[in-house]
Amino acid sequence: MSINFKKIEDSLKAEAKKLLEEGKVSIVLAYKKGYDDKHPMPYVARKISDVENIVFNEYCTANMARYLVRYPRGTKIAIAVKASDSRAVIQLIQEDKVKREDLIVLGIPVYGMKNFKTGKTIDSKTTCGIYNPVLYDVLLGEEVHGQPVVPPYGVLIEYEKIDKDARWAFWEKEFDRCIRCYACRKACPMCYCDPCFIDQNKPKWGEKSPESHGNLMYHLTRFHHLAGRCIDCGECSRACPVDIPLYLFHKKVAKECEEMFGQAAGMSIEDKPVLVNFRVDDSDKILE
Amino acid sequence: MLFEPKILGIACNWCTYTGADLAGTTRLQYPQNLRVVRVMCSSRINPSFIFRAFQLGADGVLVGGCHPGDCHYNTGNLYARRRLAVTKKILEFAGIEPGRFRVEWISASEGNKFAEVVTEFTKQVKNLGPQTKFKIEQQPSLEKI
Amino acid sequence: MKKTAIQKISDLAAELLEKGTLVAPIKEDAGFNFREISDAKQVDLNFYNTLMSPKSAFFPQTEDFVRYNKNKSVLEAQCVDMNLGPVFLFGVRPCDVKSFEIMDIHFSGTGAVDPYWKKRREATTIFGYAFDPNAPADGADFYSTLGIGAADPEGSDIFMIKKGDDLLFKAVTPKGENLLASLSSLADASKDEIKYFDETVVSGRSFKTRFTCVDTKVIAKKLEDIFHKTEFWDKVSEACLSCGVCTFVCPTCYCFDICDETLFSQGVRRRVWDACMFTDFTLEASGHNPRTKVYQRLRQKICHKYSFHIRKYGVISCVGCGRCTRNCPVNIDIFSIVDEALKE
Amino acid sequence: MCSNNPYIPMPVEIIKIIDEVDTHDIKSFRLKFLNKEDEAKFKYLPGQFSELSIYGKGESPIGIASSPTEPGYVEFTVQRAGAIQPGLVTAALHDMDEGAKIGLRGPLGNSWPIEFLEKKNIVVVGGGFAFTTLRSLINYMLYSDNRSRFGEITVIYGARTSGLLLYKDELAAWEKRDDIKTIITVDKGDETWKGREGFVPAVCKDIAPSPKNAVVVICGPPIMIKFTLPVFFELGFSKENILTSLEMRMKCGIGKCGRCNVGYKYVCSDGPVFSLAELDELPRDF
Repeated sequence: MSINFKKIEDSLKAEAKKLLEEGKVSIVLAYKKGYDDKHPMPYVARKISDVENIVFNEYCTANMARYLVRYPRGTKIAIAVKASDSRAVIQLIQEDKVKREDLIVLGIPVYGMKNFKTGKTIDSKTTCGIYNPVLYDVLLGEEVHGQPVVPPYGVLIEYEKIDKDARWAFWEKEFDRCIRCYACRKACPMCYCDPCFIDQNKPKWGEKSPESHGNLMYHLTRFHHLAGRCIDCGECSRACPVDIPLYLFHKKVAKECEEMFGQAAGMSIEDKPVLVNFRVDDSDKILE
Repeated sequence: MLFEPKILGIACNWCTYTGADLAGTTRLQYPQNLRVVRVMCSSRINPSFIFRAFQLGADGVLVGGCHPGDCHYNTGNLYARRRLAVTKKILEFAGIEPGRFRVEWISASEGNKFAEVVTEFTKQVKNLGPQTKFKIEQQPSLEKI
Repeated sequence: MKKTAIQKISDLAAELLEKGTLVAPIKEDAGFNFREISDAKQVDLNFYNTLMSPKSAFFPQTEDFVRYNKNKSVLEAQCVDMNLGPVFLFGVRPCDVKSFEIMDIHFSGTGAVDPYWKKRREATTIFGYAFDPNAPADGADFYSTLGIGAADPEGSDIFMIKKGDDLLFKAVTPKGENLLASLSSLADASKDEIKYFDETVVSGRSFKTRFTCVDTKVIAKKLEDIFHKTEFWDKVSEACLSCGVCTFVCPTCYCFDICDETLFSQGVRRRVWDACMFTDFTLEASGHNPRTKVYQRLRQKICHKYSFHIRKYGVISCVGCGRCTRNCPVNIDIFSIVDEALKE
Repeated sequence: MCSNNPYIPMPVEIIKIIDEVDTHDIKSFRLKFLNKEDEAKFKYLPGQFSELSIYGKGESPIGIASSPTEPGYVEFTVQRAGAIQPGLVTAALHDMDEGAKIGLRGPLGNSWPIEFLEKKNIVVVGGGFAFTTLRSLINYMLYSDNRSRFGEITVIYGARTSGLLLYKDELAAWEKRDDIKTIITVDKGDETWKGREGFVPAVCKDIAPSPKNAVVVICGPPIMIKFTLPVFFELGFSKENILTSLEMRMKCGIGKCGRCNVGYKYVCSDGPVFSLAELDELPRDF
């Protein structure tokens, strides 16, 4: 079975049009054509005439949940989400950044998306590998059945196996490349702090220059801040101009959180993020 | 020369810090490698403190808090437990030896335990040797350039 | 005019390495980048264009000014010397070469002179390298729109054009001529090759990338006129994440921050690239920030490059290399916005 | 690299610290150059600014409060900043004692256009803490050799309370002189306050300086400027004859770092002094 992107695009347009016509939402977050067909851009449709510009193809990888926090509270928003994007929406609802009742979630079950920079197919090595949106009001297209090609945490195995010194050498090399453009945090739907801890000057957590120690501080702390909140959409690594495999670390932290606290991020709007929650019977073993 | 590790201790004001006091007043012997920072609660510990400590040259970090259930603020250490567990996993995946970071629950009356933990932890860190991975190389001092 | 086989490029690199520092494109995990070469074999010319722009050869991301000891008197602070020998910047595309001229006007042409830029510029010999006019453009760049040819030798000291398996070298400036004469690993070029070189330079001018040519003065005026049209800027910036990728990869973005970085007592005052897209770029200590919104920052970026810069220095601050477009996480195309603005 | 490098500060010593206001968050620092050559090079005019530099903290652009007619030192009046983003430099400066050594880069920016002001009547309007470069200008004009070059001088200076007035001794001295008209007002005076009460716009309306051959030099909080400008327009002042000084985040101070870019101007090198007519040409982005 393959995904019929044209059909999804059509139903997305129809749904957006209907919602705007009925006045149920004031904006629709979707995609539009960029400078060519292979490079679509996030798009905000505000008028019925805008709907024509909406596109959906295999390069529409951007996580639109990133834009939710930009609009004033109470704005009625319809948002087109893929599987991991819907988890971001759930996580934002959990953190009270958006209200469930303000959102109309247009779920898109999809697989085989392609990275517009490299043209490679995105699989569960770099993302969560779920096919169907977890939360939706309207499902555009048909549910996809089947298991991910690679288990979502499968890619970690080889890195967990290697010796810790080799792992450090690996990360040192990767972080050294960082140019501190902050595309990772800006592309991340869960990174909405203003100011970000790294921009504070008192206390100054890390240096601004892209040297290894400042980079290490920035990335490690960012991984920590996203512990139990990262929904594994892989946007950070795709946004990175120097290809740092940030998804690896995020996956590792997500996996540990899931194992320790028995809850994955962004799966249910009733959950609380694991690090702002506790159980009295949490085992001390997690500290070992 | 024998390697003497630098160990940062972050101790909660109500239990571990008082426990350390007790260890002192009862004249228990424990290694001098520990430098203690007092915080009001173990949940006040920002994980960045720990990353920063390793960057600034700590060979080990020991965090002390009240026993779960005994927190002066009722639930502080229960949050801290989860948070520090994540910190530990992050350090481990980045390549820091897990033995360099430890969380212990030590109450105000457990001066003995405090001395024991510090002795044992120091020994452990000593065996691991100097921590060089996170440590920032110093800017050359003015005299050298 | 000289030539060498592309396979033998490492011989030339070895010779240049003996004469000084060689900065050339090498293949890295994320793409090609200009780096200081230690091994002549690293040089790799099989690139369309590099990921980061070559501006870092003259304007590195961090530049140390002063070393100090926090606990000692200011009198003991020491300036950091550059100790520059001859530098060879190898394989710069024509549009990037153009960017150096634009940056020259800013850093050493008007007002106070930036000594770091100037010294580095003087120490460097630039080897320009033509785009292949027979190969298609990559789709993101638009240098021809701004009047830059695919094989414009101006601005380089020595210009290189690929002909089949050979690389042709022509000196453009006296500095380049002296260097070219002293290079023993190069052979003399034939008449045919000289002809091919000149023809390629000419045909490069008619090579077309995206967009049609527009007078820069028209763009400048138009952007100034619509500066206060908030709806327009709101519309074009709604996808913008306000990260710093576009400015960091840009060959003509020069904004920087001056930071003091202290560890224990030793510290260094240095300048670090900064980006007008960051929220704290204009945040004053009083708490006032004139550009809190994404649209204000994107507007500043675009208007600065395509309008203010022209009014202040007479040249557009863009060379159409397409790096910002290629690397944008959300595929914002800067010139499409300008194009849209012209239609407003 | 050290010589003629615009990024390297000159060493100076703090020779005097004056606590200016009763909230103790504004102090004047009198600085003396440690190298004679630096002092000779440091030729400035009222309205220019400098970067005060403390290694380990950073740099801060501050307007020069002393006048070039006061030889031997340069003075800066600095407010401890940091309601939102902690002001590292100003805080460190406030914690310093006399005798401490810091760095100074400058003079930077343009100045009040002295030649343009010559032979004209000058109305100086200041509010609160933004009086520093105005004080420099007034002292420059009042200097015995210079006084004859300028026409009538009117100073209107307001602050929230009498305790927040800067340079109290000098204000008193000006009030006694007959070649300068000094009007000092506070928003709300306490029991000891015997002077004028009221906001600056109202006072300006009251005084109603004649626009004939006159120039207004105005500096103050945005809200004051917003309400004072209409008063002067009504009196018949043209935009070319109203001058003000802009504030913007700066780093390099020499027009290189791009931070203070507004329109085609850099506030640091093309400013900070602009006439309203010039400001009208710039986009409202500051």
